[in-house]
Amino acid sequence: MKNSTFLNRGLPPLFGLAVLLAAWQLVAGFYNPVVLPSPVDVLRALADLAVGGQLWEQGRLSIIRGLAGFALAVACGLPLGLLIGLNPFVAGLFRPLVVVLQVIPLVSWLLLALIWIGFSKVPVFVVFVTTFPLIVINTIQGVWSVDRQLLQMAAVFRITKSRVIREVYLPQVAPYLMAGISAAMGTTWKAVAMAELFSVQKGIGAGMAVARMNLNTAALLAWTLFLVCLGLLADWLVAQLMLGKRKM
Amino acid sequence: MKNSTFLNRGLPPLFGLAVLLAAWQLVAGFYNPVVLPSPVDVLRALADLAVGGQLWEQGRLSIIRGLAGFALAVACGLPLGLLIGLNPFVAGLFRPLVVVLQVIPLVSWLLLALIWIGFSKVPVFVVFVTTFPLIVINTIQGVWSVDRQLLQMAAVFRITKSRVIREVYLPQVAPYLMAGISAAMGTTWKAVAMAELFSVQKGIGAGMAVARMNLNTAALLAWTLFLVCLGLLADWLVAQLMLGKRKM
Amino acid sequence: AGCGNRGVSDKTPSAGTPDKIIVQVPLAPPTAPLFKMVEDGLPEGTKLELLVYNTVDEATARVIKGEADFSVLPVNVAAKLYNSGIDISLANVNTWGILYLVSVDDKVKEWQDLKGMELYVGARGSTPDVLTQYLLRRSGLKEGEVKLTYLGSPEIAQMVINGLVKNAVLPEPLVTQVLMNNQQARVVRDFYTDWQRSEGETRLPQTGMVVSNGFVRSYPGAVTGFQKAYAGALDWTVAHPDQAAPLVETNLKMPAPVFVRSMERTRLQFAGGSGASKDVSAYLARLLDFSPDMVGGKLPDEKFYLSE
Amino acid sequence: MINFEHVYKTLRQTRVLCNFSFSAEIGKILCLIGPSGCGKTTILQLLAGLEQPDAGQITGTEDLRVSYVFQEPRLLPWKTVAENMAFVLRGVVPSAGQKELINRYLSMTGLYDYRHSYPDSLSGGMKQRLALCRAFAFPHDLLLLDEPFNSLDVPLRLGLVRQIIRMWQAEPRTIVFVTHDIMDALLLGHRVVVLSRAPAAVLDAVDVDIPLEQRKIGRDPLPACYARIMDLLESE
Amino acid sequence: MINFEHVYKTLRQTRVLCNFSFSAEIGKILCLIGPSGCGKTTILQLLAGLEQPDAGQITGTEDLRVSYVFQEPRLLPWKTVAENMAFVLRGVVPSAGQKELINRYLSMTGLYDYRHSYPDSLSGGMKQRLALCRAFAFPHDLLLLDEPFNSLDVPLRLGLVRQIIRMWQAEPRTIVFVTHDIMDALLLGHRVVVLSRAPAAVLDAVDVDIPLEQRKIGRDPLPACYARIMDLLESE
Ligand SMILES: Nc1ncnc2c1ncn2[C@@H]1O[C@H](COP(=O)(O)OP(=O)(O)OP(=O)(O)O)[C@@H](O)[C@H]1O
Ligand SMILES: Nc1ncnc2c1ncn2[C@@H]1O[C@H](COP(=O)(O)OP(=O)(O)OP(=O)(O)O)[C@@H](O)[C@H]1O
Ligand SMILES: [Mg+2]
Ligand SMILES: [Mg+2]
Repeated sequence: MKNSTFLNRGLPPLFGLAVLLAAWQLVAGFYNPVVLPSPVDVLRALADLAVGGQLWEQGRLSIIRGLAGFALAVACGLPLGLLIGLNPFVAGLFRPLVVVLQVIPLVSWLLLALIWIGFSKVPVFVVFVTTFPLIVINTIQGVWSVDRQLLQMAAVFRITKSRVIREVYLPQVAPYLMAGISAAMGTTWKAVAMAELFSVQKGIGAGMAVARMNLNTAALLAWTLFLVCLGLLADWLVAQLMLGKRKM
Repeated sequence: MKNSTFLNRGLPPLFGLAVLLAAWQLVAGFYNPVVLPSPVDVLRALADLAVGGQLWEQGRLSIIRGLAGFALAVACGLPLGLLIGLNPFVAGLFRPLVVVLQVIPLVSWLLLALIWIGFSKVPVFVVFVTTFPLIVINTIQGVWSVDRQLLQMAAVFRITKSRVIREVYLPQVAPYLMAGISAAMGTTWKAVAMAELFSVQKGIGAGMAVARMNLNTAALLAWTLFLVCLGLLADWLVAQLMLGKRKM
Repeated sequence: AGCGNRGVSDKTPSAGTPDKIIVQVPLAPPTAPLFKMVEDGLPEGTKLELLVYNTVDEATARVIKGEADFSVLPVNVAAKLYNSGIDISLANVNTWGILYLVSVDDKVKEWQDLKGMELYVGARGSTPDVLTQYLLRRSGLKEGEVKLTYLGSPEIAQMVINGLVKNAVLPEPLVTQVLMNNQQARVVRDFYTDWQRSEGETRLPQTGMVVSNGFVRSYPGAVTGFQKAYAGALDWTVAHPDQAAPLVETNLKMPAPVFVRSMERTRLQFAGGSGASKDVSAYLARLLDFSPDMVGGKLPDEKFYLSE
Repeated sequence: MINFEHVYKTLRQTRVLCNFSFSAEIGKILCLIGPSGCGKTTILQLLAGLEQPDAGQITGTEDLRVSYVFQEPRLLPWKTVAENMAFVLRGVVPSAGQKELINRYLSMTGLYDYRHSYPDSLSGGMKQRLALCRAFAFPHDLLLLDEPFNSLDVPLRLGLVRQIIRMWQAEPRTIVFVTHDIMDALLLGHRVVVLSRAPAAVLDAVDVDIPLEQRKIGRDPLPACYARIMDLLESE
Repeated sequence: MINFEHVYKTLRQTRVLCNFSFSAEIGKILCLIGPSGCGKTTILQLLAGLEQPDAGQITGTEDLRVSYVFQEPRLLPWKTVAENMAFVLRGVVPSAGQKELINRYLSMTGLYDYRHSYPDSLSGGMKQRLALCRAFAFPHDLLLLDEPFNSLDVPLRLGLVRQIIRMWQAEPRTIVFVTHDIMDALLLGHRVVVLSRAPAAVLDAVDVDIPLEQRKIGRDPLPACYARIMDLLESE
């Protein structure tokens, strides 16, 4: 317990970031800013985006899409993971499907997804498709690691299947699920940007596409920085959630 | 145990795939082949690629790159995950770094990676960057879930730190690691194709890029099918590994 | 073909005017006149909606779905779509050659000088790639004598700027970006002139605009009006790049000076579908020789070209 | 009667039961005593239906509601003491009286003050007591007790023995009670079955012929029974 | 002497030790008896250095090599019986004699045939025996036993008591032995400390004044001591 509260004090993470920034500033000196702008350039570009209102306007869209896809992935992945873990028949049917979802790259989906799902929803779909397997796989492993002694106990006292799942399986799956959620939450922001880059008019990814075409590397990195902040924020939130769970 | 051997009998997965294919064939009838070619078209395209020797020639490159990135991710992610899980100071320093790696999309890396790492290694790097966080996060969660009673026991009997890590932590981290490996293995193929698509002359992704340029959706899906096969094969191998572990 | 057009295009009254026209455009020079058109408005108060796309996949998806009335596309992509049975025709060609061979190496003056060197080209199998290979071959170089390396065009430009790449084939406005950021970089060859040198008088059509035939049938009048307005705006843009620049800057985030200077090397000229058919079919025929997949396996027939 | 008829059971490679027959009378308390590792827990698992015999038959356990104190406490670490009890009672005991019932049993074993604690902040004996409360509170026809008094101090243990006797007298239900403490067996059991080393066989069954409430350490016929059982165990 | 001087210890909200003082003589066997949940395990954890006192001092445990039979077996499920023993012996006992040492202890407790089994295929008592073997085999100055005979049958238990006496006579090392079985305490302890309910205080210390090897159930002064301890426990 001690460890984890320490971990979440602001200091060490900030220190890590500071080291990163210093290294970047140093290296940037050697390159043309079109290739690698300095952190200062990037911050200026970020400020420009923020002042222009773009950051918020586009960022909001991406965040909503990201969270929607992520929420969908958790909402579907958890029950499917439980089912696969519990039932060998379902496993046979759906495991390949999970792998298929996981392996197919964005470009292969693109045409189909654009036509089926519609443009604005492609990023949601892409986030779903990238994070869903993480949730499912971790849930499966969690189910497999459940203490058999407790299951026997529940069986003797004739606890109903649905209560066993909620009250015996889920609490034991929780740490696995948390790992899955933590990993998925990080991936979400990358996936949403990537999908927007390929398919959409608005959102962080679209902003990045424009910056890339115009060789505006500072703006590209400003968007990236925004993503990183999103990622760190999300990670912090998930860590809080985990601590909450662990305290119990 | 019973469950899992059942799960790995060939029948149910094949059945799942058959359902998928049938659905596909049915749906393909309604679409222009540019959007969705039928499975037969795709198989024909796959056969063409196989006969032309491309499948193997390009596929081999991608497989090697994928495995290299994946192996690197496991080799670095496991120790880092252990360290972060065990040591709050290291956690403060490296956790943000892991998030940063995880969140930055491919386009943002591209230039830097090209310059620093060189063309042919970009896919390895991309695979590393996408799978590494999965391994790290699962390892951390595994370390956090270690039984404190066993740690006390090891402390009383004065087991050295390195042996405690190898003989007490690792076996308990194993199921978490397995979930991470399973998830990472799937993602590998997607990541390698995606990276090749952007940056490389050869490999599955390069083949997909050409197919995409030519609106040759059948060829694009043939490559995708190849990836799916790779994914299923890898998943099967990982499942075998897990079973081995579980039998113990 | 397609899966049902969007409401606007399908309204039956054949002589009416549409409420709005949807045009999808790339992040590139031929888009500039359209901003002018948005500003000026279309005759009869029809609204003009622009969709800027990032990737060709996105554009083709919209064309297939019938979600755009007009789409600015590479000419060969238009042919591919047509040959795959999508109900469209080529309304006009507006961009003629925006590709250049750029080098930071003083010794490179001719294609032959590239022998034994590495040349960076945007996406494999794209028109820049095929045209480069074609011109290399026309200069007497054999396959493999120049090592072609493929990469995204923006990345190539960045690497040329940083001196990490010596020779590259780039489109405008990236050429201008490179020239402005790296003093050593020079334009060595112009694809347009080299094309004409080996093909005689035919021009090099690169980007055109396709229109959905559903739209044409419903609103023939609006198509003509749109074509006219576009031709006018295009001429205005060519004549007044400095006045067009602010529009491009606000809408595409492209720095004004870059746009103005890139217009020196961007051949914008309006040619109606049938008017361009000779150039287009000659061009497509060459591509077909080279790689049948690039045009959809055959030359498109007469109906591909929208008659005026 | 609950009957084991020629039951065979192998766990992994270990033959635990081999042509094993024995019976327990309905409504009586049966004690099982035997060397560690002889198969007592396995017999309880078979009675509870958690394991199936490889061969042979077990009759008389169909439709019985079973309550079980496992050899380990088997508590849910994410539920408090009271919640662990409520876990098995929900849907079985009317929710009106449930809380009162829980509190009664917790008070009886001295856990009332800990009702909002989680199991990992209980001592070994407290966990064991909670497992006992859970099994007592759950309505049952057959009660299986696997060394239920482990980690309990003597007064607590004697108190619980008395409690079980009172509960049984109020409503005589079948109890199968595994223990290594011969005195506990003699205080509680109508019949004490002594088992041999694995594979378990019935060495002998000692019937204790005086009523439960009259038994006291040292009073006849307990010392004689004690000696007999001790002999049997030591003969092994 | 090992001394607890005015030790305070609170676990979560529970005050377990409150101004607790007591001492254990070096080279002697000390038994702790007390109500379940009074703080016996906590005292052993403090002795082992696994917990630190909130206030007060513990002296005399510095530099002691401690061996500990926990209240739970605490085995590594991914190691076989023999590997579980080798786990604590590696680097401590010369590897030449290690295997022989392991086998000797396993034979002593009847686990030799199971040396290649994993803990989850052992019965409760067999796990407990393995934990005992592990602690005995590990070279130690201080041996902590937390209810080590749980789940063991009487003959096995008496055998182990004799074995401990023999080991102690061969090399008299300090042993602190927590139990609920008064007879075990009297057979093994030079001194039996009886603790009160939590927060634990020393109610009384009973010295058993005859040599270990002469003790027998029923022989003086054991019955008197037994009665005294029973009284103390029941007074609580
Ligand atoms: N980890 C813990 N967190 C909070 N409280 C604890 C913890 N461990 C023990 N306690 C409390 O401390 C008190 C003493 O516990 P301890 O385990 O020392 O008892 P004990 O004497 O060993 O009992 P038993 O004979 O039942 O094993 C108990 O009231 C228990 O509730
Ligand atoms: N899950 C298992 N897998 C394999 N063998 C097992 C398993 N459980 C028990 N055994 C074996 O079965 C035999 C009987 O075990 P059981 O647990 O029934 O003994 P017990 O009489 O309850 O012993 P104790 O008094 O020590 O608890 C033992 O030899 C043990 O090794
Ligand atoms: Mg048992
Ligand atoms: Mg204790």
